[in-house]
Amino acid sequence: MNLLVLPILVPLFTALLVALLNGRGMLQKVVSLGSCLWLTGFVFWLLLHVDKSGIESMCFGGWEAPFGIVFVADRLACIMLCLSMLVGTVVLVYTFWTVTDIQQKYFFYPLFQIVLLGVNWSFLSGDLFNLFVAYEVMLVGSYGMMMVGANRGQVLQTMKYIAINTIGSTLFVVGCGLLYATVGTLNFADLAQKTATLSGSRAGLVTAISMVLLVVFAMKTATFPLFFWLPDSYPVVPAGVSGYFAGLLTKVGVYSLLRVFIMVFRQDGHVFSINVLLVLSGFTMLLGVLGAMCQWDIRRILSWHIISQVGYMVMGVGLAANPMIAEVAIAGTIFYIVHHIIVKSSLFLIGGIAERVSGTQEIRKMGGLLDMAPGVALLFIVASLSLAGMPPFSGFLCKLVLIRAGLTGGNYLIVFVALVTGFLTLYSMTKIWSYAFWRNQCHKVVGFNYRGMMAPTAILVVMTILMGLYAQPFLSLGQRAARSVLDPQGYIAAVLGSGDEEPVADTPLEVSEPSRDPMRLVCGQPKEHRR
Amino acid sequence: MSDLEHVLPAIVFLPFVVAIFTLLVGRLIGRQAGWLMVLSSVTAFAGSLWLFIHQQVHDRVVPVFTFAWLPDLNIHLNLRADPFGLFFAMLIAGIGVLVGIYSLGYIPRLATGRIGRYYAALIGFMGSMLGIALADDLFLLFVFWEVTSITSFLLIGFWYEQDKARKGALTALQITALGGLAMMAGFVLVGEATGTYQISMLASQEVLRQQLADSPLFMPALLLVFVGAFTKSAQVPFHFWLPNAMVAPTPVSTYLHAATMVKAGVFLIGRMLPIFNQSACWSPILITVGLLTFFVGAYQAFRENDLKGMLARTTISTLGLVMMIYGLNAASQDALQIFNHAAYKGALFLVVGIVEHATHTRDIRNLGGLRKKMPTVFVLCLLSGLSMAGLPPFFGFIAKEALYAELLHNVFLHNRPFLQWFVIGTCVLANAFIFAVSFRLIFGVFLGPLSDKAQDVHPPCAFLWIPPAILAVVTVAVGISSAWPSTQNLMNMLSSEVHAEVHVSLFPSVDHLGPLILSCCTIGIGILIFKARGVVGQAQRQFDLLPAMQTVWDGFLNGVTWFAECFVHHWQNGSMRWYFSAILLFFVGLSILAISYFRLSFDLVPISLSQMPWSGLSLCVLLVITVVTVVVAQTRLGAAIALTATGFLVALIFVVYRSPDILLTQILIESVSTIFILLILFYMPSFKKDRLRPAQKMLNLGISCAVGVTMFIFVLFATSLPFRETENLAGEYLSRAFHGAGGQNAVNVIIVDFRAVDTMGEITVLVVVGLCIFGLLRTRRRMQL
Amino acid sequence: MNNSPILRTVVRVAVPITIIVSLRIFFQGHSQPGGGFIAGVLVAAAGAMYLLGFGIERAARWAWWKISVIGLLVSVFTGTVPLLLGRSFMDHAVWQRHLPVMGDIHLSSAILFDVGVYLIVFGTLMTIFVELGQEGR
Amino acid sequence: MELLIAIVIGVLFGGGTYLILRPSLIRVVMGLALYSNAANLVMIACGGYSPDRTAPFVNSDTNSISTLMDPLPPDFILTAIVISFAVNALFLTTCYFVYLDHGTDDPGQLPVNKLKVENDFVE
Repeated sequence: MNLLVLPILVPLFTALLVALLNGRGMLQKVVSLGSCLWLTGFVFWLLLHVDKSGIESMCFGGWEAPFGIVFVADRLACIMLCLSMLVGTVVLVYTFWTVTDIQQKYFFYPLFQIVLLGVNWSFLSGDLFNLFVAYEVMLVGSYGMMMVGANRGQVLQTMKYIAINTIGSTLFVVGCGLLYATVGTLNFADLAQKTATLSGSRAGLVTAISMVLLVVFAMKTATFPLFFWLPDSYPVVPAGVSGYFAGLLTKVGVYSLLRVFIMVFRQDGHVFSINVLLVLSGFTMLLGVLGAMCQWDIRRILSWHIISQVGYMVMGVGLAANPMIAEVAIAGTIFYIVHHIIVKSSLFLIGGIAERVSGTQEIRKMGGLLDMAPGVALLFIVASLSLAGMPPFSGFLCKLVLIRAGLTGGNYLIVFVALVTGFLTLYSMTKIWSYAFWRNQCHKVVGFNYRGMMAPTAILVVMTILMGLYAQPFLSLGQRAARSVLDPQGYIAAVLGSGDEEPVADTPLEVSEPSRDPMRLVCGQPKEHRR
Repeated sequence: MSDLEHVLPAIVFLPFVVAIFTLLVGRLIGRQAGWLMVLSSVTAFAGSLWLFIHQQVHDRVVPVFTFAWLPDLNIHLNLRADPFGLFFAMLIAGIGVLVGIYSLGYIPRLATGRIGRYYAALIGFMGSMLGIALADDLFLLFVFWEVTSITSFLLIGFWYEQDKARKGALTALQITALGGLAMMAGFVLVGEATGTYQISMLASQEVLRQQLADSPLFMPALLLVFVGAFTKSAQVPFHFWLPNAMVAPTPVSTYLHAATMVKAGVFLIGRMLPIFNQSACWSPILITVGLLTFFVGAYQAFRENDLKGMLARTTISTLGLVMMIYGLNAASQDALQIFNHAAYKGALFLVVGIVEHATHTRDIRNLGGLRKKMPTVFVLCLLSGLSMAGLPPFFGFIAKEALYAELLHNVFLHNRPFLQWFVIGTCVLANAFIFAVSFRLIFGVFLGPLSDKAQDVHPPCAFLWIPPAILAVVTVAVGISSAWPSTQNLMNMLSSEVHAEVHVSLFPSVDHLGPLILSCCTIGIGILIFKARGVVGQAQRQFDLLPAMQTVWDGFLNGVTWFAECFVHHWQNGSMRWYFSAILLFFVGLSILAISYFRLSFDLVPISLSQMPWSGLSLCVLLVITVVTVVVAQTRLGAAIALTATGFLVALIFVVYRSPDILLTQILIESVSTIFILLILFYMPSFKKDRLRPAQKMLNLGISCAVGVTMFIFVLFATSLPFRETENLAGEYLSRAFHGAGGQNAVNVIIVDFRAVDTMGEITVLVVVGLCIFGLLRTRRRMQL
Repeated sequence: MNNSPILRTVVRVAVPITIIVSLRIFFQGHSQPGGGFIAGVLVAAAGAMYLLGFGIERAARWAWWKISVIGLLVSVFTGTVPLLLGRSFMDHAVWQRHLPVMGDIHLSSAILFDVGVYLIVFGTLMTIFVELGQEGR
Repeated sequence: MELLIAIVIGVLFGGGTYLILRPSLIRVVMGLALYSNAANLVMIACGGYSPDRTAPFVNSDTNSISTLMDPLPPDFILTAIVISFAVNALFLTTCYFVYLDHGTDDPGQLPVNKLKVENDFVE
């Protein structure tokens, strides 16, 4: 389907157009918003379409894969696209109230579109080297975004961010090269096909090479011990946009882990890398939340929480080593990604409002926000409880799925770590609440009208409530997405074609027979069936 | 009968709707939001009562509401109205009515928005408690369970300007959430072992129970669920949050911390009894914890000077008692005990609230002689206090008799005479302490000389005294009515045990003198303790029974925070050198791990030196020399030139590989880069001597070697013949370059045609970098102006 | 240095030559080493020479980044046209014609794409040169 | 040639690493430049070497494509070169401003965590 190019084409055109419209703020806003809304509509349609009628792929220039570059939209990619555009639109509206003149003059809106472009591209790309390019586009957009406004802190942290990411990019190129040498292709579908036939020491080498990519993706994902860039850099991103960064950028890494380490690498011994991820996830969760515990800057706290939350997602990926629970674990991860993007973005947006209202980023200097801005307080408590995994919000369900998968698979240690992390997350979030929202008002009121910023934020918060109370469609969507990630046959058929024009193997998975439903195998059947 | 089950979700979810409504309109109606609370609780009470009566009149069918909420997770919205659940629901809704009325008089005139929030949380809390009472799915129960934690957190922190209130709220949330997490894991394990989360099914089906009992997950599940119940019900050693939570407004304390929420843990154990009680450690754990809590609570209550603290600790004590009853498998009297406690403790809390409202103090040492100022309240306090003391004919007496009777005839204890007498002795002593506490309360507050604080006190308004009056009347009425067997039947009906046979009577028969004797002992010892309160108080200050768990908990949290600070300080230290080293070392470590794990050794790689072209060799040697020059160069210019030379040499290596396109590009790019570097060097300071210590330099060198060697190994393996994949895409590209795309230079055709999207990304990067640099420099220049 | 007449003369001669060379390299890209990128770098080098010779002030008034943005627009637009015609993005058309004087010519719409690249490289490098060059004062 | 190129790549990576670990931003820039060169060499090495191959130029009478170099790695390298050049230019600029702001080009002397995060709005 040729339209698959739209998620990158529209932001790119918009970015260029908006750049040329420099100096005409109103028009820039209108154009950006129009394109975002339109594209959001499109990707949601795409999700429904793909969910119904199977994986869509598109070959660039009409050159068929693996020879040409291919964009593939399976369920997972579509879910991620929808989230990207949803959060992107929300954040865009939010930034209408926060962007300063100088930021606007020096390419705030174009850069924002470039980030969208890079993120969307990463989700659609069906080729490893193309993914590298997408990463670079995303990164360079984020460098620019981070520096917009150009104050001292921003430039310093951007410098470190660039340096670290340059190492990552170098490793990515190296990984691509080595993989091309050993497998002879970089197309995901082709790789998945070819790695599956590998064995012996060649398979071992491919797994070792995949470690290079693992480092790259883990760096993007901000897992232990590669998360250095995150807590330093996110606090300097302009308010609002940090919401998009917090939600999407690390998730691009998780997505790539899922795509590459679950779907693509299928050689003998690929479980090694998944197990490595499981170990890393434990440290990530725990250390991330510990980092959050001793911070006093609201954005820093939230940034550290990203790390610990990413740990959960990586844990889901890591649990997939056990084929019995793989599908549940991946479904849980996908659901977790959805939840986390929405919640973390909304928290950053709320944090931005809180900063504006109180005129400070430090929670010790805030106080009494509950009285000053009760609406913000309501949004915050919902989002933070959701983040901490309290029912009835979405955070609870996705933690539950992962914990259940872990217990079924017998990974008790990681489940223990996950539970402890959940507790400490709650501790840290209630700390914010207690300091910033409760207490006496301890600062002068900055007369600031935040109502315009509330509406977009509220959309996200409502989403998390909805996903908690009415989770079934999301869960089953996640499950279907997980199934097509775990079994790449549909993907391969959609990309490489199965010879003739018969419909791809990935038939819509409607309600299957309950006893066959693996989600239910976890819990829902007597034991005999499971063994 | 058909629509009966639809009453259930209405009971549970209507309060939530009302809560949201209250939140929305709270700003407008302020104090009047209390009526919404009254209204919703009356509705819930009426609904529950109707269900109960209907159930009793019509063939005792239990209405069940089922809705497939999360079929994928096997979690269903199952509500089930068995008598025990209905009893609990009626208790919640009934006390809710009273608390709603009481709040109307109690909550001071604050900002209307804040009062709206208060009522919203209170109503939401009630809804979730009703959910706990009626849920028939472990995870549905868990959802409501956590919602009570959240709402109680918000309610305890009502006076959030005060440090103590925030601390109390946080501690309460932390402890209950910790228990909640444990409980969640426990529930998951139960589901793992049995395949269902439906409580009634687990309780009733022998097969499932057997499956659970045989599972290795049985013990952990049991323990985890226990932790959840213990934290919620403030059992030792998790009891400390409850006294701290007394900073809440008194209606909240009454509702949450006396009548309903803390009973959720007990209720849960009651629900779990049929599921878990085959376990060998069911009784020992519950009896130990329950008895310990029972005694410690009573003992510490007597020491307390804060009125609400006293009541909170006696509450802990009673909760321990109920736990113990469950441990003794004597569930038949749970409804009796719970109801009894809710009635008198609710009334006492409300009375204390009135006293505090009027005198602005809760310290018993500052109070006294209030009976003259507020006689009605005195009467109410007397009635409830005597019930707590366990004097006839009050409800408390009945409950205590029932307890003693159970202790004397319990099967579990009967075979262990020593344990039996130990338990009975401890219970008598604990009850005696409670007796003394209630006397201390009555005497300290209402009798004796009028204190200074109480000089200008006037009687409470009707909103304040009517609710405790109703509870006091209930206490008396049930006590007296137990002379008739219908009360006994009612209590048996409400109990969690299906065929409960608890014997309740105001007038002990000749056959059952044992309990009466024990009661007399209790009262005797109680009077002694009360008389000797000076001495006892002195002694209690000497012997603290337990280390202050609050200190332990705070110490734990502080320790974790301290560790976190150390970690962040050393780990996220902002030093690029450390960041780079860690990243690279991680990369090296992981790669080496993988390489050694898969036993890739150099034996697998054929190394032939024969095919080496001389041009290549000389280029490589030169390249190594220039790299070393860049590294060791002491001047900026030297380094820059060496770097450029490196770039050019790399370009020449591309020639060896027959790739002229990149040769040109590389040379041009290298030149432009050099220009940039020189441009910037012009502004930057010259190289200084490294401040690094020799050890650090060695470390750097080590890391560099490790990285270099790792890359060397990777490249060597990947390019060597046994590992190389020769069936790659090259042929395809070459054959199509001319005929398909009409170009002779295959590389260029790939760039602009086959893989044009890569190029598109690349040029996008270039454009964006231009924009970034332009923006950065212009912004800076503008800031300087 | 800016006002050195010798430099100006050299620049006056060198710049046109460089531009011509760059155009040559640009057009041979499809069959021999070359292409939009390299040509763009060369023409930017010409621009840099011009800056050296005639000073930066006049150049600084220009918004050079707009050239690169327009270049990217051109490139992307080249890819979009087939999309609008119902074919896939970046589907390049090739015309093979035999012209009387120039002989066999392969004209691919990819050339237009390369024009974009050319403009981008030129625009971006000029932006950087001009902006960084202004920094010193 | 594989062995040789592997050694060179190792040296480039080692040298780059040593440079980025030294306390000077300019050296970090140079180290990263070495890195990108090294990565490009990895790529070209992975295209495979054989002395009797020629550059990948094809025309209508090219009949044996097996004697041509693999054109894909050069394509990757071109993309990678341009990207790393662009990013390095940006990095260089930020380094320059970091030096302007803080008066030092030693990363070890830059403000660490204690740095107050400056916000993008002014009261």
